[in-house]
Amino acid sequence: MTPEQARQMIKDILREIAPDCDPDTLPGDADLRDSLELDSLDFLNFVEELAQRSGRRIDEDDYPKLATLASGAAFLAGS
Amino acid sequence: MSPRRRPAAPAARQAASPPAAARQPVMHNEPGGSAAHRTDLLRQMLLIRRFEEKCVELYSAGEIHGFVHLYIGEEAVAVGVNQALTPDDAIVSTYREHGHALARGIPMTAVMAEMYGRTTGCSGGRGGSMHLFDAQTRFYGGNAIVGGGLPLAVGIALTDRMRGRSRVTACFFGDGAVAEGEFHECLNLATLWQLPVLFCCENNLYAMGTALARAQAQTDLAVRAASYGMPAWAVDGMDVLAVEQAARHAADAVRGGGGPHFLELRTYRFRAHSMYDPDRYRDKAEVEEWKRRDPIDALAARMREAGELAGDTLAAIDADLTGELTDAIDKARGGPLEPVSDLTRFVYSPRQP
Amino acid sequence: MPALGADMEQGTLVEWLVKPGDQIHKGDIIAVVDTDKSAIEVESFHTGTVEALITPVGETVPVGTVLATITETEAEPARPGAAEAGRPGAVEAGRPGAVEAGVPAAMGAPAAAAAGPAAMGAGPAAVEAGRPAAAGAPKGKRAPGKRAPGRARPGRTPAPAGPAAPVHSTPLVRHEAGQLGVDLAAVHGTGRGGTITRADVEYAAASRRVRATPLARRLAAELGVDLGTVTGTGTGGAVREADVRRAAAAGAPAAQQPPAQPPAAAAAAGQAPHAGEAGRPATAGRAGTAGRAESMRQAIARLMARSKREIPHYYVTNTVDMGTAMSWLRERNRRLEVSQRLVPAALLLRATALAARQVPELNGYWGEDHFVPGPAVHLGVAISLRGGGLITPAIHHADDLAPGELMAKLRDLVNRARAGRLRSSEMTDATITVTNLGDQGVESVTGVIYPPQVALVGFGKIVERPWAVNGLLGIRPVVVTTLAADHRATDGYTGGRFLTAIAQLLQRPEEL
Amino acid sequence: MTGSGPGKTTYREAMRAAIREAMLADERVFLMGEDVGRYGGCFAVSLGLLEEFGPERIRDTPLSESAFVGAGIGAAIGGMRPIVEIMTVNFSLLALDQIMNNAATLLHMSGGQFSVPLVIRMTTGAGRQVAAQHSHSLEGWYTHIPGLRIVAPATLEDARGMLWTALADPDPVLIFEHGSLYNMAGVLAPDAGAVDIDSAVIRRPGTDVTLITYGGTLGKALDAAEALAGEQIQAEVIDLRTLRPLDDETVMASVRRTHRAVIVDEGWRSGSLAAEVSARIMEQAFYDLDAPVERVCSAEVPMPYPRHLEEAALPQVPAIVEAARQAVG
Repeated sequence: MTPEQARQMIKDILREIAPDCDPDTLPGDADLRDSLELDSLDFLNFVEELAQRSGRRIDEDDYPKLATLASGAAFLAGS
Repeated sequence: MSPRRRPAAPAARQAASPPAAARQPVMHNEPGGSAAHRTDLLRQMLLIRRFEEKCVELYSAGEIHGFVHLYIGEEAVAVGVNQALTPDDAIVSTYREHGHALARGIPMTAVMAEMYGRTTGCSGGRGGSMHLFDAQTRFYGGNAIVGGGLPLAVGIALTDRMRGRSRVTACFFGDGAVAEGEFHECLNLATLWQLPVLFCCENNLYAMGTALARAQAQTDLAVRAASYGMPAWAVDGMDVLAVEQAARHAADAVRGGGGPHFLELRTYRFRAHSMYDPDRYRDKAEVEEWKRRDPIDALAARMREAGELAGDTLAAIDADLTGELTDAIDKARGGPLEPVSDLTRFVYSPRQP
Repeated sequence: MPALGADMEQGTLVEWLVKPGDQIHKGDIIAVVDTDKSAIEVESFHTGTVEALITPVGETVPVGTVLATITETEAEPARPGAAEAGRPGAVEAGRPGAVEAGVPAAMGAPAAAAAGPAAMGAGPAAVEAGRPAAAGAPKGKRAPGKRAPGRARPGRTPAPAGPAAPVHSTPLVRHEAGQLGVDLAAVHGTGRGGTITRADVEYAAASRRVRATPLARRLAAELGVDLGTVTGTGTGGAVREADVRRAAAAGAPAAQQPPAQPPAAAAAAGQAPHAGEAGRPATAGRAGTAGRAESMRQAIARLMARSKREIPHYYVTNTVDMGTAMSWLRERNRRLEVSQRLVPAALLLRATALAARQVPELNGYWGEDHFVPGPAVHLGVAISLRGGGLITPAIHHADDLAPGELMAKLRDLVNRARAGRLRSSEMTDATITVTNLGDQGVESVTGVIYPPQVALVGFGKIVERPWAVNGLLGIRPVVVTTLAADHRATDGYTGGRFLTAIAQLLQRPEEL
Repeated sequence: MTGSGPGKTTYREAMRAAIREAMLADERVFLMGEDVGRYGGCFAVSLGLLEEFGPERIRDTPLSESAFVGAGIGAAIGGMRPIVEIMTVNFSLLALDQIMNNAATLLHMSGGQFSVPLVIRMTTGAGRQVAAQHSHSLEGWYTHIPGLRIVAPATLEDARGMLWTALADPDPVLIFEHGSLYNMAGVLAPDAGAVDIDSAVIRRPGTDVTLITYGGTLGKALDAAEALAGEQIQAEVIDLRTLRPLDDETVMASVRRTHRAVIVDEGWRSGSLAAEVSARIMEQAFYDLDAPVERVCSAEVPMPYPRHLEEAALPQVPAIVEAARQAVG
């Protein structure tokens, strides 16, 4: 998965979880939970969806890596 | 049906039998006793008679309503008494007052219109049969509370007395009123204050359905009035000339400062108390007996006897009256009804702005 | 049309999930109704065959309107304690105002759908649930020509009562109804097989009309205050001028709701994803329309104003060491798939549910003048909606659920709440409510009780703080727990016991 | 005429001054009634007037209420301006026929031809231990009758000023003088004169509750208002003054301000004037009411003789205060 694909995937999922927000306008380094007002359950949904679509395991310890668009894309594209 | 009772003696003699013809006054002694005057009296009585007969017809036809008390048989009283009154005098009357009103000179059109409840009626339609009023002729009603008019008459007379005016207030009431407290209060007060009231008691022997003797301990009503200290005497109320003569005598005395006077006018109503009633309280024979003394027939007979009434005069008068009556009915029927929006008029006087 | 909240006067039928001839069971979802608050699933309280669908899709009808008729195949035994569950509601609905909203008395009180509001709980709605929802879920045969008269005031919405003939009641009950002037045909029975009990009759008699002075009524209309939410201080609890003015000043609530959104419009503004997931066309109205947000705001305003007006709150606070709990959680989650993992909130809810069982004085309702214990621990969870507003559905029997189950329920509830797909019963029976503002980063929240509940538990963010244990200072994750409680029902001591219980439970997460 | 203190006038003297002034001003005016002349009036209102005006204009009558009240009516339609005094309201029933069937109806029955400019004065009310045939407050009955104007002077000014206005009225006016007021003394302005007989007045302004009363209970209502002020309840006191036709405007304006009303009426509660006022408030100010209208009336019993029972039967200050508290809540 390229970083661009990863970024797109994250955006798609975020659109579903927070339909009133446009992730395209988000700066890459903005904190997702703060910017999109995601609570812990939203975030859990996000992580779950991400894990399912990307096919990779995401541990709790990985959560900090999903804090921003940029770091999340890097995390998914990495490995 | 219970057996009819004849009034017990001695009242029976006095009350239920017409006065004997022999007691009738002699014509040539009467004041203003011209043939023309007597023809006028006859005409006035006939006018009342025809008016009342028409009322029966109109009432039966549903054109006029309410309580309607007819004067048929008693015409001589109203017509006779009125001969003694001047236009300045006042009349306080009862609910059987069509005759009083007509004799007083209230136009027949206004009285008939009142029967029809039209604004052209003498009370503007508000009063109806029992409450005829006319300021023009000082006719103070039309009082349908038995005895209720007496205090009014006393008060009107008190005014004349206090204002120093030489006027008479003639107060009509029936024999039933003699049983009321107001009768005694007023005769007492009028005498006490020497007020110019002419009390005219129309004794037709029945207070509605109660015979005089069944309601009064003393059936000689003049005697009772006299007990208050006022001149009082009984008159044959079926004889208009006798009534006139007595009324003139009394009215002159009242006018001259003699205080109240009392006339018991013995008369009879030929019809029911109010339009129709079962008439179970009096004997048909008694009614027939009184009818033979019909005041109109009586006067006409005497005038014919005296050669004062030509063969066709009465018929001519009658035809004349019928025309007048027809005209009055036509006018009454065409008279305006008061708009309902005026319903609460005449409760209080119009206020000055 | 079930009353899904005190302020609900009408609802729009969005979707039928059954058709005539379908066999249905008690608890089955049979329709979706759009209120000014949310699309809500209507469940059947009866087992039987759908006879006829009476209200067409898209139609907005007053509360109390018969939506469908169901021929009961057999009367199911009433849920034990159902009558008890109804009690507080009865009391609540008996308050002045229950009827004022124009809904039949049985629909009574508070706002379920509308109620979501309060920063807290699904309380009052819950209370009503027992009764009103029943009215909404059509049952029984509708006797031809015999339409049960609604108890709405004449001249208002024509509101035929849900339940129709035949009326089951005992002679004693019929006698009492006669004495009290109650029309049995308009009474919802809570007894076995829908039998009308004495309590139902008394409830109906008590809830017929708000006692209010003429001036109070006029002012309420002018100021847009719903008399049903106003506490009367006059003779016999009559609402008077001053009461209405106080309510108005406190921001109480329009008596008239804006008309419900037409389904299509609502759908256009709707949130797609979860609707799709639910496998149903996304026609159901969803939260987020301006009108709904506004009316939700009003409903929240009304309810919270009432709470602060009526309930003498007391507050206790405790800071809990979450070190053990967070370690346990991390360890547990490490072994699990994302979908199985717990969030800390699940532990907090679990601890709260167990504490509520231990301290039952805080789990229930305030009736006319006394506390009525809840039939079980139904934990109301305040869920904020995207785009504003709040909804507080209940997790039923939360004290019987293991943390995993609780977590699953919570996720389901949150998803459905945000999708506008809550069930009527979830809207109406919380016995105690939790608000957790930790996700928003605040350290503590001191809440407003959701009437007629008597307690509201608040959790702040779990933060690391210097913490002294056994004379040694360390860094520990801690959470500030607060309790807002009704002083009429309990005293601070009870509140203290409750918070201590939560703290102790959180020290042994493995036992949760 | 001297009052009970320096510069002071009694209600009785104010009433007498009013009669005297009317007699001097209009020769059509005269006074008649039982014992108004030589005796000086049952309550000494007309004391000295016989000597001044003579027996023609200060007329003692026999004990015949119907005759002399009716005579007053006759004199009025005849052109006089009679003042008829009836000793007490209980005796007025003997003249009720004349008052109802003639005074109130003649104008109407005659289609507006005969108005009745008559004034009838009578004493009303209890409080003097004169038992069950001299104590009642029946003015409420008279207020039922269209065609009459009913007034109740409760102050020196009204005692002094209502009569002249009543005499100037073209229709019958009944003046009800509460027996307990005759000795009431106060300072009356030397130029006190005619007052209107159309309107109610606010005797004490207030904001929280309206006490509506008239005649003999005005003082009690004012006392009650004073007591209520001590409890921070500001009561407005309205003196109806004219009981028929009622001045709805003043009453409603007050009730619309205070939102609460207590009616104090010495009549019996059932079918009372208080009931009428209450009904009108319901009709005209219903949506301004913040409490049910309260009534403080006499107990439904013929007036007993013993003082303690008489007091118990009558509206008293504590009952008025309690009713006001009830209304205010």
